[in-house]
Amino acid sequence: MNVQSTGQAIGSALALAMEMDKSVFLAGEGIGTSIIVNPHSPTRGLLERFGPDRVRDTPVSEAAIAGLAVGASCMGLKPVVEIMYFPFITLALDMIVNHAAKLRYLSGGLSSFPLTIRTKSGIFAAGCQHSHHLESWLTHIPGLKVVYPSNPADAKGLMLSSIFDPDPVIVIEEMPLYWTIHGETPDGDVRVPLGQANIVHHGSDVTLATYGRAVHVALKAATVLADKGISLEVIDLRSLVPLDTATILSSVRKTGRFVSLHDATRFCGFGAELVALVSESCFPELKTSPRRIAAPDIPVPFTQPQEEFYKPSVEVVVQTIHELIA
Amino acid sequence: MNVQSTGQAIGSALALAMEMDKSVFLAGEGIGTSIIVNPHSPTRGLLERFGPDRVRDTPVSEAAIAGLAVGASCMGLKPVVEIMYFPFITLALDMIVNHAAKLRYLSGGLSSFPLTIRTKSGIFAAGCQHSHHLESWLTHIPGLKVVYPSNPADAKGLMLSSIFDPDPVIVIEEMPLYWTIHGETPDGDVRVPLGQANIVHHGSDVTLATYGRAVHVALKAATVLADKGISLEVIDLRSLVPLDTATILSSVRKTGRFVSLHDATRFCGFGAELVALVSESCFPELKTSPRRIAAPDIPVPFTQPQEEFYKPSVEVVVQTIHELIA
Amino acid sequence: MQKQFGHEQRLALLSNMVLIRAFEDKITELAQVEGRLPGMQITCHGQEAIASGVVQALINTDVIVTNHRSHGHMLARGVDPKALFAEIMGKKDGLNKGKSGTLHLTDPSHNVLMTSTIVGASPLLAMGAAFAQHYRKEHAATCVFFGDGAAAEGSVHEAMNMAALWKLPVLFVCESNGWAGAQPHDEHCPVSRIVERAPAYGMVGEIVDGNDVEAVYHMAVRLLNDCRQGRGPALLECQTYRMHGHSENDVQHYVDKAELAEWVKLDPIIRYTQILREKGEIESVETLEKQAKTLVDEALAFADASPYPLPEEAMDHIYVNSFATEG
Amino acid sequence: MQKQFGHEQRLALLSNMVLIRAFEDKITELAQVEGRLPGMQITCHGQEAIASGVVQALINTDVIVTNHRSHGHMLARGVDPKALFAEIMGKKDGLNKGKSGTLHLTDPSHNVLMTSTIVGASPLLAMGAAFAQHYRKEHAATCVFFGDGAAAEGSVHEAMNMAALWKLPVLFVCESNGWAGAQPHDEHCPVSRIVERAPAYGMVGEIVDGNDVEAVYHMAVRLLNDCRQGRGPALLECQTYRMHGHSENDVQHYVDKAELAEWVKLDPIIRYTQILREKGEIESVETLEKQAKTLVDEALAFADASPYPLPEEAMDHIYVNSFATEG
Ligand SMILES: Cc1ncc(C[n+]2csc(CCOP(=O)(O)OP(=O)(O)O)c2C)c(N)n1
Ligand SMILES: Cc1ncc(C[n+]2csc(CCOP(=O)(O)OP(=O)(O)O)c2C)c(N)n1
Ligand SMILES: [Mg+2]
Ligand SMILES: [Mg+2]
Repeated sequence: MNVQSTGQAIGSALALAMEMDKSVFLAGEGIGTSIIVNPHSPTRGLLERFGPDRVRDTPVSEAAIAGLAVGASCMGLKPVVEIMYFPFITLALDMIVNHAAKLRYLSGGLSSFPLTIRTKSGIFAAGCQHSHHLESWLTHIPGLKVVYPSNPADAKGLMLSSIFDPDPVIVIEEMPLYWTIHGETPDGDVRVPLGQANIVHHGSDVTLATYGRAVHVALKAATVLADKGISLEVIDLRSLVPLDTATILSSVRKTGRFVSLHDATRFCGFGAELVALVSESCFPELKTSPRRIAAPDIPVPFTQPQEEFYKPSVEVVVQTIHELIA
Repeated sequence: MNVQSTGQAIGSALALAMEMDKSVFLAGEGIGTSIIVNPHSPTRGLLERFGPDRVRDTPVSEAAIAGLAVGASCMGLKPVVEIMYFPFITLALDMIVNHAAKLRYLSGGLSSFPLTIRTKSGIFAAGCQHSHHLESWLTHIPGLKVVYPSNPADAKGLMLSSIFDPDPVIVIEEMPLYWTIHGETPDGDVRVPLGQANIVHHGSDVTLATYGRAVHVALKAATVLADKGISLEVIDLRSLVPLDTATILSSVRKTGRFVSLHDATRFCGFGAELVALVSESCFPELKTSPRRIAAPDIPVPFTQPQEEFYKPSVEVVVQTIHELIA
Repeated sequence: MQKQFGHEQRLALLSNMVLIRAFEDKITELAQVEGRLPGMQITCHGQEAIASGVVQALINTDVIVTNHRSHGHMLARGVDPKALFAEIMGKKDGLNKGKSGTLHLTDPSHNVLMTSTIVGASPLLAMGAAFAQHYRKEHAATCVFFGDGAAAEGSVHEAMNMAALWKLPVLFVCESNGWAGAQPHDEHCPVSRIVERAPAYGMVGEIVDGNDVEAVYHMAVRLLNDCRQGRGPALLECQTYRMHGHSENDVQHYVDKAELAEWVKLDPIIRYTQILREKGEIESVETLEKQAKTLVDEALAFADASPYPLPEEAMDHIYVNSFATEG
Repeated sequence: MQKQFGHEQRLALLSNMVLIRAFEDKITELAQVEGRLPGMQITCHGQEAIASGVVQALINTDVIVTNHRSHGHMLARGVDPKALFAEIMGKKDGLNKGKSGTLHLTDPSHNVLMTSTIVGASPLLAMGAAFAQHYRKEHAATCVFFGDGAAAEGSVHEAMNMAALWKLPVLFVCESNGWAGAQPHDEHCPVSRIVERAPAYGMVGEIVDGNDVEAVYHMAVRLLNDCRQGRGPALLECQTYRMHGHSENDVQHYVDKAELAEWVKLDPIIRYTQILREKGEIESVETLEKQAKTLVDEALAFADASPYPLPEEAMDHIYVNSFATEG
């Protein structure tokens, strides 16, 4: 156990996987030599440590980066490739959706694609071509698994599970967490299984399911609400596919109230799935209408006051839950 | 008024738009000269009629087809481009999502992109790289409008509205409807506004919202259910963005029961949005849990018995609604 | 490492072409019968010399990545015609248990590991496979087939660029058959030869008569050797003609009949038969045709006898496992 | 249609470079001050001759499509430095009301209608714009700027291919500055010159010293004329060097200091100042620098004085209208 930043924890998972298994390699734009020297960057130092055969800086070619992963994984390697920022994944989606996710199915189970695609998410001042939460796209695709950690220990443990998972896994890393969230991280090959949510704050009045940066918003809201006598249960989903429906549903059966929370936009966001799931499965136990908290249906704005307007805040969570209880 | 097939009705909208406005042009793979001579193909005969300057067969370059539309529309033309089959749209998504949908926003409203992208959807025996319903991806993107007609009159009227809409519109055409669904189609420039759903079967016990091919499944189910004394209200959404929430919600407030139906896979499909919307907005009026009917979370299978297994059927709709009423 | 080239090899070049033709003639025949074959049927009629010539130049550890027009590549590689035919029909005993149909035929036991019908995708997959060969320092190459139409896709550019940059052992085989669907070459490509691309990547590029099976074979042998020796990728353009419609339901209404007739004269099977007869290596092609016909009839019988997979088996083969296990 | 080229034009070539440098030096300065400028700041320090030379070759109806490194192109085109500076700060009076920030600066009044920071996207947008010019038979061209790194993207290939096929009036200007982020040219590109691509599309390709503003100007004039005359697209590669980090928070830890020092000697402003002094056209560059400084100070003052847009104005400008009206 030692305290690491989220970025460092991801880096230690990558390094460990490479040490353990020669078939693991990394590729991406600037993952070896980067323009930014940041101690919390997950790939920092790996080129120096593992050499350019295993840590490949690529041309600016997102489709080829994904294609590299698909082709090489089918040959038995375990590629871990990076798509620099989430909206750039649009350039790689044919490879991800029509190939990584479908070629095993089309082969009748003869081929497999043990690849991992890392991408950096988060709201930051570069505008909507750099910042766009598209997780509900990926979760809609049978054949993909989707992981979305919120803290160092999970980020490390989920990354290890993803790399050694025999199927394609997309790991969404909230970049702002790299340096803002530090925590105890177990040493060695300690994995967090895909498909197990974590109840990060126990409560009895309302169930809130979330992931990534928003987990920290929810935890702050839980504290504020506790002061007002409202007991919030916060579920950190950790992996969106497979989704730990059992944990969500049993919590809702206990509390009778449900809220989803994410930084992605609302319409057809992952919260729609969560609310639909809960409404279909726990209708008799629900005491009040389920609610989604999400970003408004606009692109991520650039300028500071509008970025704040966009981001779901502690205040909005607190207020929404007040309304539910009232 | 005359009876047309859905394919012909789309074709007459395209021809009319081109006659009315010189700034309308068509581009796509094989839209001028096609390998298949089918009288129900929407673009059939348009090359001969309008010439190769306005009806452009393109190279096999989906990103460029979309880029052509973005660039040309920003200059004031009204491009109507085709992405041959829905899963191929993955190759064009950077242009659609990061450009068509966002560049107006990024320009602070100075630029606009009055483009239309047509794509062919539907379940048919070519496997999942040709057949994949991705509408919930597009509806998740602020800046896009998404249209999904189920019959000739709507297909024509919505196409006209889409072409002359000042914003980017994606028109999803269910290819099997081209030749299987015929109907009265108004002559001339009769538009169906975006954002107005149509109640295609009035009922009082259960509200079902759907679109595309599935509308016809729902209508058959409504007949079967009527025989058993169950009154189903079927809403044909027609446009998914903007979504006519008023019509959906007022129907649910009347019936107290809700079902969504579509051919897309279930998890994070458009039905999740519909169920979430209804659950959030009409919880007090709901008599029972809302339900989604959708394809299972697998790629569209190739072989006939598995294709049938995949497609939501009349029987499943009838049975689900029975369960709701029971 | 130069392969032998004698009578046996020549006979194989011819008999593979004959087998492909016989197999696909049966497809063409059945495609006319309503309900006999599901979906669209795509043949390489007239392009058999490319499949036969290139594939015979491969060594066992070489990998093939093919596309929508794959029968020739599969059969030349030795894939079981029975399993192929059953797959084309969507049957349980098909190569891919009915999951692929004709468009994504995959046979890892013959190093055909991933087949895509997304035009332009195969070069990216091949680049990735070749990366693995290079990473593991295997003395092997990946051979990818794509069309002249596919060359317009951005993915093909990215694949060539990355393969050339990293000197990966990929042989890019462009089957320039003059068409992309109903679009003739000059409507979809600004230059008459795809091989003009090679210098843009500092890559070796060669062009051959794609209807001359020996020419194809020898050029492929040379380029593959270079690939395996670490000299980087190469582009081989094979000039040929698509003798049938894009698919068997395409009546070629847009094709110049005279042009088609000219190419009939260049039929690779007739040409090579003549050459081998002149050399005295065979008496006629009929024995080979008979053998091929027998194989195809057996394949069809096998396919017809095979049941469909169960409906609920549609749920299989999406994931290797649904939940990762604790480490 | 050949443009005049005399003293006035030469002075403009220099003064535009000087203005760009002054503007960006201020950006560089403020970028060091925590909280002064939002997000990353990207300058074209050392590449001013390309912006100044190419843009001066444009006629009014020509369209520019630029990318993440756009200040030079915008300023040379005559975009208001005040509105630019305010936009970079995300202010209400910014060119794009604070919606763009530094990365997507757009000014339709100067025919800069769509700016993308997706690397490789601008050539596709330009191809579409040029299609419109061609469709309307305008005697105008679209000029697109992209980097040597961008050339790896499939989109750039598709844009060149389609533009060449349809003979669209696009001038593809590749600013080969030796870097794509922290990757030097030979780590991201298998050939030393991007211009090698041109023959693959049957397109004219030229290469110029990108630090020689007159050479850039004259070549751009020639190629643009050809574009406007319907001779199809052209590729102009301008060889230069990225003198600063990729962005102002990049300390260039990976850059060879000696290489950088060599390029300092080739500074396009110093070079051209010397030439014009030797010709007796100017006495010194100081007057121009002073004028530029004044403009930049005014721009900064304007930007500082401008308020931020309201938070809820984030909801504006997504759609022209949310519901189409009945026809
Ligand atoms: C991405 C994509 N776009 C379009 C298609 C439809 N399509 C199938 S084959 C084909 C023509 C391909 O031409 P070419 O690459 O020359 O191969 P050929 O069919 O001539 O062998 C097209 C457009 C597709 N399958 N995938
Ligand atoms: C699709 C995409 N991939 C990656 C990036 C991140 N990125 C921004 S600039 C850049 C390097 C571009 O190099 P080049 O095209 O040579 O332009 P330069 O920065 O040298 O002017 C990269 C990789 C991006 N913005 N878009
Ligand atoms: Mg072809
Ligand atoms: Mg560069």
